[in-house]
Amino acid sequence: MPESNLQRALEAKKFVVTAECGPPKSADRRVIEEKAKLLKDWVDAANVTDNQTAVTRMSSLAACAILKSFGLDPVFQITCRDRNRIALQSDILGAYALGIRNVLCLTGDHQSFGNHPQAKGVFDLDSVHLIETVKKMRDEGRFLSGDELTGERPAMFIGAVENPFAPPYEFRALRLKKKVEAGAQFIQTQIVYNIQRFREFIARVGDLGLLDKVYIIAGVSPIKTPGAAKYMRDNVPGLDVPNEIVSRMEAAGKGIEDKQARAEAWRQEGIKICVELIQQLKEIQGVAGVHIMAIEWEEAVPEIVQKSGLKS
Amino acid sequence: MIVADQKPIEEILQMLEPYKKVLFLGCQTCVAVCMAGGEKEVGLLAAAVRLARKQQGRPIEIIEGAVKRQCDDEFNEPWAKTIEQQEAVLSLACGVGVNKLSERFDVPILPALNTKFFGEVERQGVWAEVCAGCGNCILHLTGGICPIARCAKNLLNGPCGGVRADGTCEVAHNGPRPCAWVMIYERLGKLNQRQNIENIFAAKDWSSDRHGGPRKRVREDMLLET
Amino acid sequence: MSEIMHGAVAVVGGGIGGIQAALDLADSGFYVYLIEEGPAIGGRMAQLDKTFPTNDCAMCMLSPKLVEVGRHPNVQIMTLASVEALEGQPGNFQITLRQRPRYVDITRCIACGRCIASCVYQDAKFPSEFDVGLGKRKPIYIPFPQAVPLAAVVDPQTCIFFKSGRCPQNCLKACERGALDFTQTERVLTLDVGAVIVAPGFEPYDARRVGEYGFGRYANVLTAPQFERLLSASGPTTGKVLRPSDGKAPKKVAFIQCVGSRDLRHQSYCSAVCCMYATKEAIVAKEHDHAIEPTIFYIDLRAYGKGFENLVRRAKEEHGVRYVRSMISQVTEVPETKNLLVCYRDESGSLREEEFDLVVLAVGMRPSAKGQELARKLGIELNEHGFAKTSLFNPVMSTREGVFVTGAFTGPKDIPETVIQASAAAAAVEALLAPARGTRTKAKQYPEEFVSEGTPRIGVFVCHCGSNIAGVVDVKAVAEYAQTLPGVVHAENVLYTCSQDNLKHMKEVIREKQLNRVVVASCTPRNLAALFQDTIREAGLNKFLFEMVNIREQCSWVHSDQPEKATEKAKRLVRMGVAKARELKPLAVQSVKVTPVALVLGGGLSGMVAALTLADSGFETHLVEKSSELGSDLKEIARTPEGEDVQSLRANLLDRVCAHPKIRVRTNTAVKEISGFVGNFSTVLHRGEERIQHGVVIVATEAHEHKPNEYLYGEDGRVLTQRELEAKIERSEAREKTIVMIQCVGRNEQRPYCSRICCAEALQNALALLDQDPDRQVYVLYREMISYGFLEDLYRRARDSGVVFIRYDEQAPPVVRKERDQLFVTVRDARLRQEVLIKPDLVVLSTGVVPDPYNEELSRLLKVPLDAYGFFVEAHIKLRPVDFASHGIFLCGGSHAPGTISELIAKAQAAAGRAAIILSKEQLEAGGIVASVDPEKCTACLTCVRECPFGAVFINELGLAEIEAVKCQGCGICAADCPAKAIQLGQFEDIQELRMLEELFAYEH
Amino acid sequence: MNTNEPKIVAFCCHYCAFAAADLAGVLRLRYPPNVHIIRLPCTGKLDALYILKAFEAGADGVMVAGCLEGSCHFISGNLRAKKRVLAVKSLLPKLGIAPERLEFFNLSSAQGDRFAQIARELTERIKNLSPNPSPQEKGALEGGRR
Repeated sequence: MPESNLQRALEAKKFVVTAECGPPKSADRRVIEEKAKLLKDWVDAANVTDNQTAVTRMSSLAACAILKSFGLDPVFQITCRDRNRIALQSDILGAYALGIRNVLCLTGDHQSFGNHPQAKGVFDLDSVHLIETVKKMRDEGRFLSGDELTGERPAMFIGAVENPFAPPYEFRALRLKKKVEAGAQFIQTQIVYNIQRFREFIARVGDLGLLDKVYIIAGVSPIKTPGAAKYMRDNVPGLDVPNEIVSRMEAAGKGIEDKQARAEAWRQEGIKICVELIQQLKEIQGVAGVHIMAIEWEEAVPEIVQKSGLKS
Repeated sequence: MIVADQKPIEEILQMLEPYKKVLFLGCQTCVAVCMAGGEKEVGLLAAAVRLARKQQGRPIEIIEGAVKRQCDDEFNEPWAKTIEQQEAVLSLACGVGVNKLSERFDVPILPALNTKFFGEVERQGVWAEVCAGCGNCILHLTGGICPIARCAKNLLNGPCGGVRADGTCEVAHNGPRPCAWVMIYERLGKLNQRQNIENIFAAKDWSSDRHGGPRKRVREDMLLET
Repeated sequence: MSEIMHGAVAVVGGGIGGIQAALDLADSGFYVYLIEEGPAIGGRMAQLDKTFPTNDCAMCMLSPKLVEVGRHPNVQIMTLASVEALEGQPGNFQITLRQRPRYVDITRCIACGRCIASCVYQDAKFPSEFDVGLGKRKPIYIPFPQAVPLAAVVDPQTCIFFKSGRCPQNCLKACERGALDFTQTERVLTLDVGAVIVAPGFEPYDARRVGEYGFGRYANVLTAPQFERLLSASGPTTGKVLRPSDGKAPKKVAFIQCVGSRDLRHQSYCSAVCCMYATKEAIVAKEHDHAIEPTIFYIDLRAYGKGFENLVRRAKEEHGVRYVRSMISQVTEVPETKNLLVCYRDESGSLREEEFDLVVLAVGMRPSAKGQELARKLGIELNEHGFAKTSLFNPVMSTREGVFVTGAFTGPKDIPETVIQASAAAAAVEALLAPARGTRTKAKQYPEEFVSEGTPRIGVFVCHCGSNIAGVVDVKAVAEYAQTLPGVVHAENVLYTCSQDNLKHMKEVIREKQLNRVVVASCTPRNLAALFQDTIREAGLNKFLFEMVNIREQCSWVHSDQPEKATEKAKRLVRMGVAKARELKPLAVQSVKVTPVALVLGGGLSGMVAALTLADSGFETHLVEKSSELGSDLKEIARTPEGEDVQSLRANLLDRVCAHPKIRVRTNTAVKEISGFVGNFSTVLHRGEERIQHGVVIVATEAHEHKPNEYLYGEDGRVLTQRELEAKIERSEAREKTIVMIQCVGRNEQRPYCSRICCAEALQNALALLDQDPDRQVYVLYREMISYGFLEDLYRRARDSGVVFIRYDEQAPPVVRKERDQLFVTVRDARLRQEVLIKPDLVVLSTGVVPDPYNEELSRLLKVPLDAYGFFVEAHIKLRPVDFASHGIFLCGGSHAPGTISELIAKAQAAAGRAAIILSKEQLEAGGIVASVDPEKCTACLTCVRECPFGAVFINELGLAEIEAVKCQGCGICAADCPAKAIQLGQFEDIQELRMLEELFAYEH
Repeated sequence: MNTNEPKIVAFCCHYCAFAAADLAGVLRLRYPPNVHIIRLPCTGKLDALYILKAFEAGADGVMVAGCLEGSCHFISGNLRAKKRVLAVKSLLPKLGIAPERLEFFNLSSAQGDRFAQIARELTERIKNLSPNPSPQEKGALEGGRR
């Protein structure tokens, strides 16, 4: 019986829900505690981002430990941007020792987007190498260099990400295959808005025979305002926001004068769109769950989970 | 070739602040080709500095010159006497030239350029980094397009999620550039060699890069000492 | 043909056409008499401000040509001269001229203007011919500032002395050069010439004859040539657009098109250039004064030439020029404001009226009265419109053998077509007179240059230019100052540096004082530097050891109010000149042998004509065609729109080409590589790896009818192209009753240009269909009917024969569909603004022409440019229409630009003529003011290779940049950008330029 | 030199601006004698260095005048020159020299009037600036080049 709650749920063929939990730009553990309470009853596991978009925040490892203490099953996101292979492996060992059982291996956003664009990016390993490394530590008891671990191995449930919405589209499934071959057991995808393109991606993944080998958890994210929708459509590389979604968001606030009321109408529409997407994703063969990235809007998660009928 | 950029004139003026008698020494190889430190730039920069200093009421005496390659002592040697009479030398060579002159002369050698990368000429006036000098080439596998130099994250196993819909990289503060991995993917398609990237590239051994410490190359058979 | 053959040619008419023909002939070994009626050459082009479609400055282009022809040792310009008679036969003509007196000796006159200033008429009061009556002149005047010959002229019609005999003749006294001579009389002279080129040009249609527009009655109705003068910076208002009535800037300006053209009451033909010049004038007016709102009232907008479409688009989109399709009924004046009411019928037939501040009449071109008189005296026939009669297949040949005609004398034409015809006529003369080449020309002999290295010994000659300089500048002080400058061993004042006696004196001083550098401080080097260089060369100095300082145009004439400061400036300028002179180096001019062989690429109509023209002129010619046969472009064409038999033309060309001993034909042959440069090319052909050595290349690839993929073409046999229809008519297989022709098929964003020939093809086929069966119904759906020039008569005939013309908007093209085997065409009639449905038996598509796809490879091999649509780009759209920028490579054929057979023939002859200039020389001069690379410094960075506009730089076998002196045109772009400072341009070396700067500021008062 | 008499160097293309200056003379237009023309075969020959050297030598103003765009006798020389002038113009303030002292113009040979106008305006403009405090020093242009 695996120690990871997420892994157990997936193996039990449950349509899982994970949510993202962003650590604060401070040393305040209460922020994490609040989020833990909010998410605790609604998700199978909670991801903690690792200095997302290269903005310095509380370490993902520490935040994971706090979540764990609140009874959540944390997914430790770890990027190759800020650590070389020595630090990466060291943090994996430390995480395991703290009771963390899931690790999501990422390359990481480039430092030029963050609050320290002057920083030196490490990128010693890439995400595929990192997956391989964790697997090697877990299964062979060896570090990347071949040097042996002397004692308990980190029995991590290994995750990776993939973006079906960035070119070259045909190559994306193949890249996912590489990650699976490297040892990824579950995949959390980029936020899905264009369901058609996502279906095509899943079909390709299926063609490569990967659907039996890996759990695919589709990323979703509720949109707060039409402006955010437009921004994501026009300015965020790797996101594919169809115009239809933008117009739905715009239409939702039309004619409402009161600012607050309008913002609420937008939120409702955003949640509605998110719920609809989840329902469609549920129907896709090979999708094992959803990963809700309600960035700094964690309170929306219970509502989304409820409305999409994943939990009552 | 080595691509360099002239430092902002303000920084150069500041560097030269303490000196009144300086040699501006250009290099007629890489930095001439990339229009940063050849004889023409020496002339322009010297004229600019003299002008600025005159405006400040603190004239400066500048000797202008350029050598074939500052990274070889022999080319610099004819300038030895002149250099020794200077308060400082402003080198318009790449960093190699500055180091070389500094090893040889007891005069302060100041860099006029920021040495940037090994580059190709995309077209006149545009230079692009295409090789990182990592010491461990895999170009035969990647269709001749280097993921180490041309991917912002030096990824070895395909593109990250930050590729724009037009195939350019999201990291664009040096101007838009195509995603190296999109290029590799397309080029290998043309060469019918996509199988090259189906399997995982192992983690790179960076010890051949400058992460292994300052590098040196020795070719024993060419050594003149017995 | 006479047994005696003269190597001299009379070119009658000193406009751009005559000038071009004269230069081409004189440059290829013939002596030319350039005979001009007026007091100066330059013609109509000199009066233009700008030229379409590039809006290039007309004078900038023309002036260097004027100077060149004026200085040419083998051109004698004869002004105020007219032809009296022509006797003899080809090769041996006697042409009799009558030359009116100028009353000014042009060898003495220096155009200082003192005579004009002193004239008893204090104010200029006679209408200036050059300013089309808008400006005024005196009885003694200089035709225009850039005139050649640049000398005053007396008009006896207005001169008091001639009219009354009582005049103090102040002018005579004012002239310091004794150039005026009122005793001159008319003289008659007879010259021996081998051939005659007639280029008298045109006359603008007399706007007075179109009474309804009020020209001559209303002050603010101008003709377009007058408006052009208003726009000109050197015109009567210095480029300001002002109303004649009150001198105020107009806001609303109307251009009325087709004044005197396309009108049976006046001239039936279309004048071919007015749509474009009006567009140009509207844009230029708007550029001069942004408040102007130009409106062009037109019938059909004929933008059919290269780049024309683009100019019209820019006029509309960027400049907001308004175009109104209409018929003008009349113009009336508002008496109080002198504004003008333009009354017109718009396309839908409604009568409208609009008020304008100024009206410009786009008057057409008509044959000049003088041209008609000339034709009579020369014994050549005119056509029904009064233009010179030519054959379509021999567009520059008159009805009298040995007499050639060119330019607007043969029909309405723009500048490039005139230039093309001029070169074509020159080529035809060369073919006729080939054996006499070089028998009348003079080549100057110079003494051997003495080695002039070593310490500079500079002689400075400071010119008084009478009082032109000396009246303002203290020239004595300047000369004294010059004497003190380092390196100067001789300085003196000269009354007129350019006078023959002084030139002789200069040579003596050079010898006596062993000068090795000469500085002349006088007028602009643009006119006389070559004369002085020639002089020092006669004295044995390298001609580049010369520097000229302009203390007249750029000093005394502009600072006459401040003589002291002008003197100081003159000293500074001389000091600069001397400083440069100290650094001057002799420059070598090498001779490069010319291989007198031509390579013509493309064996279509143009290639065959070009090859024949060259071969007839005596040059061996290789004609290379990549397909299996020659003349395949003509195969599908039965006849021209005018009815001439194209197949017999083709057969005749094929016979002559194949039989010609000087032409070597290769079919199924492509070019593999071309190397070398003007005079010495080397080409490897694909077939057999054969290598040809040749001196010139003519690119003569043709264009092809575009094969459409719209309108069911290729899907339904009843949809044809015009060419296919023509073949069908020719086979008498056309039985259909209702025929719809659609024009401008496939003309879109990617292919926006007008193909020029399709409208005429449609008219031709429509008329042929009706000739065979008058009961037919023929519809032509068009955007604009491009029946320019005499083709307008065809258009009129088609309308009269019952062809239905329906105009459609570019945005609403016709639709063709098929239902149960019936074809349907629907089109929105733009005039009636309603849908029209036609059930045709046949749909015919005018698809336009596309350039040969082979052009891309040729462009790469020859390093010559293509435009966005795949047509070759000439060196200069106006004045070098058949040259590439790279020397020694010429172009003609449809792949340069679409054209009629007649136009293509002229262009091919012109290209051959231009090429012959090079082939006729035993050797070319190279070097002089060219750039060169210091191999010690070159880092082979390729900057120069990339930047050179002429492809003159290459990387040699040492891996370093090297500049082909023959190709280098001396612009210095490479020298300025070389990052290693390895390149210097002769005569403009950095050290020379910097010394001038240094000395300018070292000067102390 | 008198501060009211600035020295201005005009680098002019032989084909256009130099001809325009000639035409200004032919038309007897007037402009201040402060402008001194240096003739270039094409402004494409203008090395950016000439501009800096002119200021170094003591010029109070520099003008560069090439053909109208699209009319360069050598196809593209005037476009190259314009870019070089703009580059120097952006450098000048960093050297403590007012960029208004340098200007690029496009002229046709028929624009004698415009040439005179430019000469007048530029002289006026530069008179309003304080003189270039770079007095000529002997051999300043030598630059100690070896």
